Amino acid sequence: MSLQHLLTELVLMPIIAFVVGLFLVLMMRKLGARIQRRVGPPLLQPLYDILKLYGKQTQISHGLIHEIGIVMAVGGYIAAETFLPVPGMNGIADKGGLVTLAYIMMVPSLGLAMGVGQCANPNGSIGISRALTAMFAYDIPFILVIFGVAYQYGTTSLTDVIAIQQQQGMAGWGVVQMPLLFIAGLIALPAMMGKHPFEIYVAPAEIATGPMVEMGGKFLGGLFIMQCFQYYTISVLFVTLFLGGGENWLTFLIKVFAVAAIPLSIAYVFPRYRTEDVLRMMWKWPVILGLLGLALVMG
Amino acid sequence: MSLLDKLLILSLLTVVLALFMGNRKMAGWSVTVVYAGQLVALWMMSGLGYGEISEIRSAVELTIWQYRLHWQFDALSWFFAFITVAAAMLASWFSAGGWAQAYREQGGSIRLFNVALALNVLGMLVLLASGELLSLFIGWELVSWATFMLLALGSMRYAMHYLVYAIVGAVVILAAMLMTYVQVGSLEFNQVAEAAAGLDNTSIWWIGGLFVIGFGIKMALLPFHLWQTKAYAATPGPGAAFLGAISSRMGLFAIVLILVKLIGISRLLEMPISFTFLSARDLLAWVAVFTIIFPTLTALRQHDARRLLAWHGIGQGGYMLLGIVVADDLGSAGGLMHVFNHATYQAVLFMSVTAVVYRTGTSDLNKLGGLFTRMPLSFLAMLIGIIGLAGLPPMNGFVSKWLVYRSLIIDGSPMLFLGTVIGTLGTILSVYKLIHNTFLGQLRLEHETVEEAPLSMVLPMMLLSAVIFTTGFFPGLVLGWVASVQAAVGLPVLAYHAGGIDSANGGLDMIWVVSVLLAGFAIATLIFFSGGRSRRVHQLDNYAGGHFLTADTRYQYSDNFYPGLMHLIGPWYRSSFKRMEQGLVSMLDFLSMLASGWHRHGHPSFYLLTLVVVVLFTVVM
Amino acid sequence: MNSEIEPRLDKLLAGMDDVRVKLIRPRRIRIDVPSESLPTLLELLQGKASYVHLSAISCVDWIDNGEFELVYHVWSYESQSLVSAHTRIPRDPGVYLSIYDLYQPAAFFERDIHEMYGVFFEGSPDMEKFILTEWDGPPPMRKEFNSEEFVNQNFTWEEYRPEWLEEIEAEGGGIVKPASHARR
Amino acid sequence: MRAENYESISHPPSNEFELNFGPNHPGIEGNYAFRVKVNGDQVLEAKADAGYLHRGFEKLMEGRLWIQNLALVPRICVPDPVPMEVCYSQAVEDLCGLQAPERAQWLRVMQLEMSRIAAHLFAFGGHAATTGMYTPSFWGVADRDLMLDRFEELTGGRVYSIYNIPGGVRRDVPDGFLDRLASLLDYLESRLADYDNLFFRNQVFIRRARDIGVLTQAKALKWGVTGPNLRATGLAFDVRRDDPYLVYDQIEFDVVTEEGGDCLARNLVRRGELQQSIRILRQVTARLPDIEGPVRAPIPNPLAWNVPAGETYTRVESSKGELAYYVVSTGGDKPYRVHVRGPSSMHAVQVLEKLAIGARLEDIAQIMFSLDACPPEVDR
Amino acid sequence: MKRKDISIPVEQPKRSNPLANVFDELMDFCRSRSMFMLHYCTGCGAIELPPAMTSRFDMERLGIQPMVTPRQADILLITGYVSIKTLKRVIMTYEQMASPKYVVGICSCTVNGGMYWQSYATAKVLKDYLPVDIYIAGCMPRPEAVIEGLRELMSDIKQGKANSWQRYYKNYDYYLGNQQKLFGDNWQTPTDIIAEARHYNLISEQTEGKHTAVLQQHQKPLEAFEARLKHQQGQAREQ
Repeated sequence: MSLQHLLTELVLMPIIAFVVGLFLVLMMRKLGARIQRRVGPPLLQPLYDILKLYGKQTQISHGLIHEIGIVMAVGGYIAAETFLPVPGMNGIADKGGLVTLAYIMMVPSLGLAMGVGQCANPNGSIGISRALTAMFAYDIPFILVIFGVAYQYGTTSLTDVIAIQQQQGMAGWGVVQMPLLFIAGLIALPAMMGKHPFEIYVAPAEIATGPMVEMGGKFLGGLFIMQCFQYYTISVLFVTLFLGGGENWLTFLIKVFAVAAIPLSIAYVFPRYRTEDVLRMMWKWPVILGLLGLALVMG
Repeated sequence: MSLLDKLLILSLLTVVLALFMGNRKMAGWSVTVVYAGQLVALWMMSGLGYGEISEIRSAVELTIWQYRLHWQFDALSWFFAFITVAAAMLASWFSAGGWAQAYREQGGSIRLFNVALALNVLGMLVLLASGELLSLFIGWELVSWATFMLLALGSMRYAMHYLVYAIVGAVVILAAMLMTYVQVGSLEFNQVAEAAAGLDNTSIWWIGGLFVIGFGIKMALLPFHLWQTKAYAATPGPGAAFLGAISSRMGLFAIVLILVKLIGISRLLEMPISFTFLSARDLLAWVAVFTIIFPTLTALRQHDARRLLAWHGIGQGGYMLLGIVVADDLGSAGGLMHVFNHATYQAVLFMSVTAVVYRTGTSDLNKLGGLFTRMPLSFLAMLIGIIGLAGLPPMNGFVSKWLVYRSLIIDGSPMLFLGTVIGTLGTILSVYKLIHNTFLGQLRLEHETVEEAPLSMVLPMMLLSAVIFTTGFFPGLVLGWVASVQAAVGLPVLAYHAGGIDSANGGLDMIWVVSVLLAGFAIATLIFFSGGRSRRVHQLDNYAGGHFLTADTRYQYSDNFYPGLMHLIGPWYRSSFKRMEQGLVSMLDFLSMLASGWHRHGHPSFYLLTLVVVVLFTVVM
Repeated sequence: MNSEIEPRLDKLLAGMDDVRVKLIRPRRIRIDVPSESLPTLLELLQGKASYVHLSAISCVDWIDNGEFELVYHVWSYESQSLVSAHTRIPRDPGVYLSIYDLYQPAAFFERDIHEMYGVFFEGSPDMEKFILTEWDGPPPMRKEFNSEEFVNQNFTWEEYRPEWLEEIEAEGGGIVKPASHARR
Repeated sequence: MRAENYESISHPPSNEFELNFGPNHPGIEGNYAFRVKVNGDQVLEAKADAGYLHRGFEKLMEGRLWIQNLALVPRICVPDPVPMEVCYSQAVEDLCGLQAPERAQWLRVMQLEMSRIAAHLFAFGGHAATTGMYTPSFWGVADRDLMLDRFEELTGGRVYSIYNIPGGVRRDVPDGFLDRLASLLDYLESRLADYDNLFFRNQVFIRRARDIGVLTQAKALKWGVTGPNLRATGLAFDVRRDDPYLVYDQIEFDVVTEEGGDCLARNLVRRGELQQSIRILRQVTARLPDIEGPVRAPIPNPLAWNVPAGETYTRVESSKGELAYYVVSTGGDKPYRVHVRGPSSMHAVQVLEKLAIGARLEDIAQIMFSLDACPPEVDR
Repeated sequence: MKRKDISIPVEQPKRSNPLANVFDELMDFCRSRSMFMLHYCTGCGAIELPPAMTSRFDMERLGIQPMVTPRQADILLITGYVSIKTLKRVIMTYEQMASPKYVVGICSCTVNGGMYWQSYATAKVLKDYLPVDIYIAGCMPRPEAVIEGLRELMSDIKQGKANSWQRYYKNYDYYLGNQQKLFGDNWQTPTDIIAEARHYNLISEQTEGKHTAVLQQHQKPLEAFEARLKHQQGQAREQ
């Protein structure tokens, strides 16, 4: 593969991720609206929001780190997208792999945490403390899932994982091979997306949207972009691990939207847990299922 | 006279120089220059590090009772020595300028500090150069006493705790050596290694176990870790940076020597523990994992920056041991590389915290905050340090941890893997607390006039930060040394390239990872600046539920930073763990009181007595 | 049941000779009491007659008499009747005893009365400003404070005089504004 | 807001920090503030700060005619304005010795219960939102809107109806109103099952709300708690039943109680009362056609109405607790003094301050909403 | 009292690049289609906002969404009377919002004090203290009216007419004067509007005047902490 080809992919992958992410956000808002018995926002609403926020004429910053934090948050995800193979494009998936991706996905969190910390707002700091605690909670089942998949397919390379699944057809999909791990991952999914009942770090009624509390204008716009990337990354990762990746764009997008629809639709019928209940929830059922699943995989 | 002798002489010269320079202004600088000289001498031996030479022998030999003591350097020694001397040089550089002056003004003795540091380096070099077990023991004792001296500069009480541990450790090691001698009839490495293959499991259990306990105390393996935190935290800043960076790794060096070189990890696998599915290696791996988890979670509760770091120092040791006992090419490379990585970021973190203490006079995380605007470079150093410590890309800590994770996946040890990940996540949590409470958040009014640390402190930090980033970008720089160490101690050798690891099923290329990450940041910056111009506002211009914030409100969220987590693990932490710690500490206090009594009254009988008891015990066995 | 209340209260209050009890209608009893006996009365009502719920404390400013009237409304869940204990204190200096140790809800009402009327209650846990923290005028509920005058001094009004209104007014119609209601 | 507030004062070393809840905070009902000192997530000290909605009602009422005040009173409590009107009208009637005709009394009961349903739908929607669950509040507010439609039809006003006047109500029900109300009641009752599944029996919500903000009966009595909050501690007290007004003594209904005294119990009491209100309204719609007569007793010219001198204390049960008016007349055309005992003035200040101590940060909003504290009643 | 005429001519920036206008129009369109309103119930009119937001009238289909903090919000709804205590918070909140920002005065009370015209505790004419983009009169206006008013605002924004926020910067002296009259001379918000106007080049002759001079007398400077290596100011103070 030529360098030019690779560079094109590296440019295209984040752009695709952003566009798909916009529609994932739209889907979330539409789903919520339908459950709440109303119409919901128009088609391009997420885009309007972001453009409007970037078009603000006065922007309030709390200092350099506030700005760098947003840059890190968005940039981390832009980088992460190039590690996620999509149909026809592998990007640099073979240079990192599953473990690298899992850790690169923490870079935006750390960036955001820096930015919020600089705002000197206790609400934001509590939000970050909760977000990191939530990360601690969901990463444990998630890491079991990653281990299981890596062990099952004998590789940490995402391209290999997809290739093996696609060779074996539907029967080789992770969901068939490792149903228990799939369920464990599914339970962790809403927490990874930060949705109810695990939405502890936004919690408007408690800490006034936590990390977003001092974010306005392009700062908030950056977070909206980050949210698009976040939804995309997590659902694509899930599709890659368990649903055989994408053979073509159609099936790929169907899978991505279907996976994302699960946490996004249950989000609206749950309140949020307390922080320690999130930990308890995440460290109990998905971990038990994950360990059983691992026992099956390794046995 | 070989290069090694020159190095040791140079090191001895450092001690003498430190002694003569005393409290003069130039003392720190002159010592630093000699450390640099040592570094040059070491660099001249870099053939060891790149596997071009297998060993350099010292010309000095001693024969006592027909027993030949000799010293030599191989790749392993060179790797550790290089880190040691570099850390000492940077710590000395860091301490030479403003810090020394302030320390002197507070009534500290720079002479003592410099001598203690130089003695530490000398002791460590002697230890690393040991050619057989007895010289190892001599080096070990040198290091122990030198460390004691450095620790005693901080807090006598905690230094005494250490001393108790160190004496127990020394006795245990001595016992192990006696047993070895009784069983093998020699203390030469090759002979021991040859004989080890023929020994029965019980003997290996005893010898290996005693050695691991003895050296593990220095390395602060669980459950022998309790002395370290408080002692390191109390040590004068640059001293803590040096100790945190490398001192404990001497234990690891010795363990690698014993377990890998003499006994062999594969041998451990053949030693099952009755009634379990575990082998001796698994036991060690689990000790390593617990060494990762418990101290890391304990660090979460600390509100003193130095203690927090010291707890992490213990926790990170677990990764190294774990990597080494996994013993495949990836894992052991990860463990060994982590020694280097850990030294870099731990030093930079301790330095940054020391810089903060230097400027504000406190390392209590509840009394700091918002210092970024006043000490941006120290912030940068700490940021890079914590990213390394947390093991996130693009810093070097990620590479070594990645190697460990990868080897655990290949090895098929999900629970160990889970343990390491818990450690990493716990680290992320507590380092965020560290940087948030120090540099982010509300700037306290009394700190509004604080300045950046002086250049003499900032430069070493920046240098180390650069090293952390560079070796994260091009891990091949360090992996080369690591590979020759692996070859030297008989481990499978890692296939590496400049950017990381080639592997058929999932490699790592940090050059790409970091480049893409940087490109991502660049694009994000472009996106960010496509938005309107921003204006900075004062921290009181802040959302407070529509309220007016006033200068007398303290709204920095600092204490009990992760209450949700503590609601869950807090009871465990408070009851069992803390009580155990308290019990041990009070026992220690008692013992150290005894020890200090003997020490003051000059009763060597204590040591003799213990020695005799242990010797009798082993002989009877 | 209710008819029994008054005799029972009479018996209870026999020892207090300066108390006047009056049954207004079923479940509503008015007791007039001098200010120095009120705490005793309330203690009796609460301790002996199960009037445990303090419904409200009302203050009335009788500026012509130079007095504040304090009305304590207490309710009994058992006998299901409400006693209003009326007492009067001099307007100047406007200091009275708190009944916080009998009825905890009193803290809120006393604080409110302190704010609005300037009556100070000794022994009340918190006499700091609560609602009018950013008000530095006189206690506004006192009769001598004229809110309308204050408003006319401090606020301006949006003029709204469209042409059509002027036309109507020219014809003699429109909004009739007495001189006393004219706003500046 | 004053310049000296920005002057340098050094911070004492402390593990606590201050957090301002409100006035601009989604965890606060209305325009109200709450300043808390926190360590970690544990509230050490809480101070209520009111007055953001202060209009000086009681002062204003002293300056207006008896009849003009009718327009003011509902604005004291925005989500549940009808009890205010009824209570004030009753006070004036009491002073004048007027008696509202029976039909008017039934209409008042109808309106009170309609208002109670609306208020409860609003309240538990708000409570759900504090735990992060917005769907019940979306549903609740939309269903409340249907009730407001009926209000609009009956009175012409959606929120502030000003339907009651001393002596009765302004007009009779429109044609077909009772049928439409009955069908709305059927609809609401059918919706209850949905609400149960979504909210009241939601395990996550129960986990969130159980044993939070516990108010024992002894404490509740000591702190002067009234209304649903008191009933949630197991004491079956209801002004409607135990100090009856209007025609409540002719109506069958249960006083809903729960034992827990926590957020969950308070919430369930409201749910039970919603059902009871539907039951009362069913009785009203059944009985009302049979009751003949005027809806208003004759009153003198309201613009020159001198109410006889005297004083009275009237109470009604609003959706938030015991509402009382103390009205003093000196025989003039304006009241001499009106004192409003806002039903939640006790809950929003003292009870909340005490319950907040030792509570967790995440539960503050929930406790406030479960007490159904209504700030305008505190501020007046 | 004669009211000062504070309307400002809308300056049409001269642009040579035809695309710039297209871009501005796109931005105005996005602004009109995405309005984040501040979740701040200042008065009783707030009770009609939940119906307007929720299932029945569903503001979100117009892109209107409640937001929690002033930083995130675009429109500030003053729902009803503002007591003086609230008005201070409202002004601070308004100043914390990022421009372009719009103020909507809901209910009669914001127009002229409404039924509380007698009250000593409420401010009467909102537009004396804040630049109001649109009034929605009524006591209280129905949700339909609220939405209608917001649609009106939307069309104003789309046409680039809703620029009251510029008025606040350009006539700051006038607004500050009214605020000082009500709150006293030592009134100060944490946001430095004059510096902000200067930073964004929104300053005019009427930005500063005698009232801002009073402010500067009392003002404690709240300059942002800039990241710096040496603390020159502190040294200067010591000398």
